[in-house]
Amino acid sequence: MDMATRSSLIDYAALVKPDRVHARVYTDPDIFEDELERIWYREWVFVGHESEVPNVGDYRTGHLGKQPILITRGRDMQVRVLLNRCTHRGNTLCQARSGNAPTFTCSYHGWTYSCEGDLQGVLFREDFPPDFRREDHGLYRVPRVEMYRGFIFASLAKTGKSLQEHLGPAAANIDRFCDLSPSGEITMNHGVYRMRIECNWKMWTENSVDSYHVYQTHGSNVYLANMFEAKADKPPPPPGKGYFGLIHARDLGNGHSDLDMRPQRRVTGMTYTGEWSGDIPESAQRAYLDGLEKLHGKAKAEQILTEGPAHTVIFPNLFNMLQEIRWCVPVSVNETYIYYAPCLFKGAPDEINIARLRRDEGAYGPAGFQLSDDIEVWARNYQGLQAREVEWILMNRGIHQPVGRDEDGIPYQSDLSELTMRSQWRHYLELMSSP
Amino acid sequence: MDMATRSSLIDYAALVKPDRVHARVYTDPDIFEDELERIWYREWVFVGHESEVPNVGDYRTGHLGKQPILITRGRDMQVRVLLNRCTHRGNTLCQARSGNAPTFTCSYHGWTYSCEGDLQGVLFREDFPPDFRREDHGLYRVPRVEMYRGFIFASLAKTGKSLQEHLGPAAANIDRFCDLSPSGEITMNHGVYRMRIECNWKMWTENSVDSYHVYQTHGSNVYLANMFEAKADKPPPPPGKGYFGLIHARDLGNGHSDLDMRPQRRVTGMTYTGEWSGDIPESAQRAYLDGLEKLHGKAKAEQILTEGPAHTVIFPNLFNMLQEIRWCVPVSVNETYIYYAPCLFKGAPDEINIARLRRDEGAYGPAGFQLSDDIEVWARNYQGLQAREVEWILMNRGIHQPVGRDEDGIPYQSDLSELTMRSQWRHYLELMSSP
Amino acid sequence: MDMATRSSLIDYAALVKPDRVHARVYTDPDIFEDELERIWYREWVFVGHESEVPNVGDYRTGHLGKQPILITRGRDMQVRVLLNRCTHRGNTLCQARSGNAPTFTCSYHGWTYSCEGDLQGVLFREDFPPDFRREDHGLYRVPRVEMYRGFIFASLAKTGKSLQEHLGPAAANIDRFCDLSPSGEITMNHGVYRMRIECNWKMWTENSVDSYHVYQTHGSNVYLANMFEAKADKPPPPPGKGYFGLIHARDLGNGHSDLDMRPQRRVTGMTYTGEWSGDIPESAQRAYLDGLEKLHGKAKAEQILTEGPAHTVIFPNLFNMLQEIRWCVPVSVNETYIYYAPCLFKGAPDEINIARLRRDEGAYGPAGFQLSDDIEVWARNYQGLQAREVEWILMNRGIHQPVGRDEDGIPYQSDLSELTMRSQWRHYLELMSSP
Amino acid sequence: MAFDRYAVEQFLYREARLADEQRLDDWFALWDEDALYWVPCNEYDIDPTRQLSIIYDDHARLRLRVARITETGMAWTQEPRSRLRRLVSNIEIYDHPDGLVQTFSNFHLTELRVNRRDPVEWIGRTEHRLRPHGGDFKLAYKKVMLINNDHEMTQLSCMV
Amino acid sequence: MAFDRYAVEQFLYREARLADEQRLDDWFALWDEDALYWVPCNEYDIDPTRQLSIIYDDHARLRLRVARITETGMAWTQEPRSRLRRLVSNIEIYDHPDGLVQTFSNFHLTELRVNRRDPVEWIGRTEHRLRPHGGDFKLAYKKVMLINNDHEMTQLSCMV
Amino acid sequence: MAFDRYAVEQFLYREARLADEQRLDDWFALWDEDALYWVPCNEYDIDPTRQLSIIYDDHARLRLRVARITETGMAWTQEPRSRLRRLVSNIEIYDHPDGLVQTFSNFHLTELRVNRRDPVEWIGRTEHRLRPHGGDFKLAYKKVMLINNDHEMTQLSCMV
Ligand code: FES
Ligand code: FES
Ligand code: FES
Ligand SMILES: [Fe+3]
Ligand SMILES: [Fe+3]
Ligand SMILES: [Fe+3]
Repeated sequence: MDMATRSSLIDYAALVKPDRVHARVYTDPDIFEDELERIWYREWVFVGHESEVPNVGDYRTGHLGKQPILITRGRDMQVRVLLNRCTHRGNTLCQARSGNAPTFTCSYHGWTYSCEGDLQGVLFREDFPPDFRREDHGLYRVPRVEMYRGFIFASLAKTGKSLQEHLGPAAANIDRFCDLSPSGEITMNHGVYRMRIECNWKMWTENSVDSYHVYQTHGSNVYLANMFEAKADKPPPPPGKGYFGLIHARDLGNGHSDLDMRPQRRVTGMTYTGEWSGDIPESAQRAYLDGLEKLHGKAKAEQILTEGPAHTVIFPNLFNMLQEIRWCVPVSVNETYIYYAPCLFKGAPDEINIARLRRDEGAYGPAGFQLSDDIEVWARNYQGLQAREVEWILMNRGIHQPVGRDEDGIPYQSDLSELTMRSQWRHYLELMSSP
Repeated sequence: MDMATRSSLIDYAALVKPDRVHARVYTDPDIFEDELERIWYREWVFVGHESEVPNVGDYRTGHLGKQPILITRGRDMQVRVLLNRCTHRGNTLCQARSGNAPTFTCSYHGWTYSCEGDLQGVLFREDFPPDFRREDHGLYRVPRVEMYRGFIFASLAKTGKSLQEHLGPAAANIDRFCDLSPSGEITMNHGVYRMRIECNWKMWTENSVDSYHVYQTHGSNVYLANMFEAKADKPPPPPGKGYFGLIHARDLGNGHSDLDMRPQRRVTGMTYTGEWSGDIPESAQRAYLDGLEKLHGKAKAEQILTEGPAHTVIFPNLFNMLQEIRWCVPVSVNETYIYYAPCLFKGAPDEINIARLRRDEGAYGPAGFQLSDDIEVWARNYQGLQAREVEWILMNRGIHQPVGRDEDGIPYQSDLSELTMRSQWRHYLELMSSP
Repeated sequence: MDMATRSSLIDYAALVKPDRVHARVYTDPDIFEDELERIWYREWVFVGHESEVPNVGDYRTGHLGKQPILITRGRDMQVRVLLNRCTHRGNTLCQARSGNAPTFTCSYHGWTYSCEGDLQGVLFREDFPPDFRREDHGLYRVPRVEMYRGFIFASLAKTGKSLQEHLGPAAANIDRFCDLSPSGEITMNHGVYRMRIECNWKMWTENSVDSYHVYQTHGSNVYLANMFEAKADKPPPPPGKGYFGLIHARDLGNGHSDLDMRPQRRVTGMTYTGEWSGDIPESAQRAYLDGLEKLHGKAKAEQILTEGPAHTVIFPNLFNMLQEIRWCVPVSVNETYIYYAPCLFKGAPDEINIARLRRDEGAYGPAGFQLSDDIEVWARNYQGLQAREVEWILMNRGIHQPVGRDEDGIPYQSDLSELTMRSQWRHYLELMSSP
Repeated sequence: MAFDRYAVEQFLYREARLADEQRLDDWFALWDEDALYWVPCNEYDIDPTRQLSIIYDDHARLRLRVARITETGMAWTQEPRSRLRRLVSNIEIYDHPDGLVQTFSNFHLTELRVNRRDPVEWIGRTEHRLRPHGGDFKLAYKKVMLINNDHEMTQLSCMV
Repeated sequence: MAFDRYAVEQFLYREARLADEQRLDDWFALWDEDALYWVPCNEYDIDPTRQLSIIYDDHARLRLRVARITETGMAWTQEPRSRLRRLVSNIEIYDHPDGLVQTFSNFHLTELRVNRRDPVEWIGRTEHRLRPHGGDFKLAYKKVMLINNDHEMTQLSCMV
Repeated sequence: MAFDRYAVEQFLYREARLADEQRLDDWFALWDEDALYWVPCNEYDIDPTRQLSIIYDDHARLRLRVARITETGMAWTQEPRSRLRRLVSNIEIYDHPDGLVQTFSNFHLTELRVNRRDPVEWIGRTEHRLRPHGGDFKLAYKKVMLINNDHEMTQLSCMV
């Protein structure tokens, strides 16, 4: 049965309701195939950061949906996303995770491509028909590739919304992440956590803006923190949600959303430097602040520090928060690869960048005090859906509450509403139901 | 394609004939799915024994078909079968095999349920819509749960035959198993063999009442036994089937059947105590018999001992024999989990219960002298069906012979007829063909 | 959905074009199922060599497509191919790879079959209906089994072309392989490489007559050879293809093809003895040549030596070259088992046969200097097809060049044309499109 | 310490080798008359008078276990025999009452069957108790704590 | 050589056993105050000031790692605890500056979770640095080079 | 016994390490001129003049095997190189004629490829024959009995 037929059999509106979704959207292999077609092989998808390929000939392999790709930096300094598939008989061209290579030679029959994807060498070219033109057999270039502050997005659709249109107000969240660097630039080439999680990819996307899970999934951290605060005779946070209640859950459109912590930070007076000040020598802090002020001016620098980095999901697969860029790759209906990469500040003192690494290791990655439990909880999320007698997954927290508009005109509810996930599902339904 | 459509495409009557079945009923994944719907998620299925959850708050996890369940003992002492799936976003609630817990808290967002399945605690309840009622979001209770002498059966169908109707004359077989205990009660909380077998679940169900396989599959035991009897100068059993020929293969209705060894035992004079008398001190034997006579009276006690335990399959997944309760859980079309648990006599002398354990270990379990070979033979049974040029599996032994009625009015043939399996398939065809 | 329906949905002509094939023919599980039906369970398939079962009662197990088979030598010295499946309830009968057994007894209920496949013993035969005839329940005999010079072919179709018709001119290639033996006979019972490759079976079949891949896939060997020749001050071969350009790629009909090296050998003066002369003592060479001349006469012997063994694929699964018989068994759409067996010359001096073994080990097998890289390249071939945005696999080398007829009237192009693969695909399309 | 570490290790390796190579009569000859070969079920430490074991063989039953394979030709799980190979490591040795030597070690046993695509892996910790015997040892007690003794497993017909 | 080979081996086995049996407080007590417990990410040898590690624990963070499991009851990855068993082998021992003993060894650790069908295998090479301490050792440094540190992996919540 | 047990073990560990870390030139240097590196096919014990081996390398062919990987850059099975780690255990040592030391040991080698999701495991038993050589040893003979040498296997391009 071909894709069109298969897809037309699924009534997505019956599965995705405003306040709940049907378990089948996470577990049905036909829906997974349909998503590849309608989301992963059509929409803007995050694939990497340009700091991974800083120099001519640098490359990094990966996947766009399930298709193997090659991200390269050409001699024209342009970043391209190519399919990692020889156009002769289909072999993957490049096996390494990353490297530098002026050309790629296929191990089957030796066809050679430039790092721009042009077919350069065909062994015994003379044996091919005269109308065989090398120009027709370059590596498949993903037709649309755009960058925003080094974040590389790719779309397999030949036409469509520009990246800027697609990102909309979410672009500002990327700004907040990068603006914290004294050079305005971050680098994402300091290692990456590669992880496999035993659940559908949408469980990852949802969870990434689910503040409700922090109390329980990450209860061990809360417990340890309280233990230490108790010992330190610090005043405990307000009861209940603590300061979390001040956070805004925002709908940024196109399936994007964030947990906007700025209202909380304004109240608690937390600033970005304050978050690590204990560990960093005075001089490094000073150098960092100087850099920031030089770049942005004093007022703007202070705003940046107060606001801190965003915590935002850009649909379908980018999650940017604290010091990390995170993205997911769908493997099958019940498995997802996730990649979490710490970013360092170009031009910042080493001590600050080291602190970013150490913080990353503490919480995230396969052995992190937070992410390890997320990984387990995702698996339980998928396992539970085998209990198919119960059909629905609830997504109704805060649905009865009014949706406000913040100072940027963005719809929000107070944190701990499931508005963020609902905004993902609304967009999902649109994409999956479009003709 | 939904279940109804898929199922309506399968003509079961063309696959299940009176004297043979088509290999496809064991190997077709669509049929497996259909069986989940029509058998496992509708009929009475054995899930456990109440001695596994003797006290308030005791629980045991497991599966009903492929759905994760939680068997609990509530504060009202009632045994419930709940789906092990949080009603919020679907996570499995409880991970351990068994334990005692007054409440279950979901590791994702912390919803808490009582051991009766009621939703007790919702973190930040105030964020949910006012019409959100905890009463609507308790754990899914399997609608029908009934026990017979502690054997717990569950049915996901809201209405249907009572358990008593379902069991019919098979209930008497359970009686025979329990009546051998001097307290009339057995306990199934002394460990369990958990095994995975590489075949379709129906191959297990068939084999469990297939006396024909004993000679060859368990030939090593026959060989060793003969070897010892030869050394001991014991008279060998009658040639051919030995005493096996006296056994009755009975059709108990609703897919249930047994191998009724009472006719054989009456002839050989074997009694239950005789089976282990060598190992047990006189005093323990005496204490056991006293208990039995006290409970049942002398005549009934003697009858119980002479008749011994039944060897019976209660469709689709319970097999009760000697000292064991056994059951299966379907995993996929070519894999089945089986659980074999020895039961001890509540109130019997330790020596007798120890002998039950030691006997169990000798024959059953993954390293048992009998079951290990069954496990291998099951795998060969499934492997052979790849030879699809041969389409049929024979089930015609004794089909030409008259079917008698025994003193209880139950249809039977002499042992070594495949009547037992034919009765399973007749019932199967009914269930799978019903609208 | 049954096979007929499924198959009628696939328009093979749209997938297999004269100059290219669609990636789907390698990756679609439905097509794989269809191929089992239309090729593997209908056409002539290579299953073994009679030297594997030289004596009465010898057997060897294997697979015909996915169906388990038993190749036996009966008391009438006839070689049979039987399904390795008990006709009672379907168990595989024989587990060992090979052996000698006058009878086979099923481990489930003890039915016993002769090595000709006749049902000899049924335990408690008297329990079966009177119209049960042992003659009706012998092992399923693959209806058509024919041998050519000891090569055993089997077809599950009851009628069809004879093996001789099927082989056509490819038979002469088998002759060339066997005629090199001084007795005219080869033996294939000296061990076998069993390997699993991570690709569709057709990628193996194609590759086997793909001379284009030698330069790159086996570049390490070329490199080492050149290195040694450079050190030995030998003149390098002509630039470009070297002597390869002289080879003929021939279309032998019915999907068979070869790389005919005779034109090349005539030019280079290479002869079969020359290929190993360094390693073999003079006396053994002499004895070998004497034997050959005695059998064939001097002129014919010289011709045989000059022409050497063929390098030929007999569709769908036999590949005969140098000292090896190779065949494949399809496991699933993305996995194939391949078997490479060195053949020795019956009646040749030990030194020559040892040299054949040592040469085999150097190049082929899991650790061979050539095959190990093929195994890797096959996996890359399959992996690359995940890049489904590019739909076609090219098969157009030399398609524009005229097709000649050689002295045997066989269509050919100069080597390094993909004529060989195109002839496979043309035949494939015929088989898959036939009603 | 009262034991010769090298001799103890070599005994454990020999026991492993005999079991791996299915020289079961030789393997059985290592055992003393008061043998207990114990593989607990579900947990590592159980009361075998109230809880089920996977194997709880005295010398007589162990003899049967071996004879079933070596003599009957009908122990289908071992027809044809599995190929076996185990690593024994992390050997810790202690003096034990009555002159016995007690060892703990970890093992990783791979079992490959001719009619199975993939091997089965048996992993766990073993307690051995050895009785010095004419310059060598006799095996008095072996308790095998399988890591998966509470998981759904396949049949266990090799000597673990 | 300045070290007692047997004592070193037994220390490594003891460390393995305490980790396997989830006696985490005892395991933590093996460590010295200047502890570095390091599991590099992506490659075996990286500069931890510029590259990410999977674990880069000093004594304080290691204490938290242990306490999270032993004290909070909310480290879901270890609720219920994994069953663990590891083989430590190929032990090579060297003298190290400052009186430390340096060892390299290979390990194969099997982790089995109650709610998972199949085990996870952790395989790699370990560098230990031991500080002689009152007839025994303290663990000053442990670097674990996981073979799959650049592959997509599941969570790592046991002490590897 | 005429051998130094510790030295023999360390040699085996060193050989394992050089192979694991793909230091193939160093690994090759361990071999003596009369080398035989033998991996039988189908069975553990075969007559190599009548039966096929997986590897049957003399010193010259072994040099080629190594050079193919280290010098050509076109041994695709090792481009990029596999990550390897093996456990060598159950070492039994014997005197052998002509002053050689014969050892038997079991191994478990894990191979991880960058372009494969799952590792491959090579498991078996090895016979080494070592020739004492200036305080160290030379490797004269290595026979590797793979447990799966009669099973459908993938390519074997690492030094097993
Ligand atoms: S497949 Fe790449 S060159 Fe042929
Ligand atoms: S899924 Fe259980 S509380 Fe949210
Ligand atoms: S299945 Fe073979 S005898 Fe019954
Ligand atoms: Fe989280
Ligand atoms: Fe049985
Ligand atoms: Fe090749």
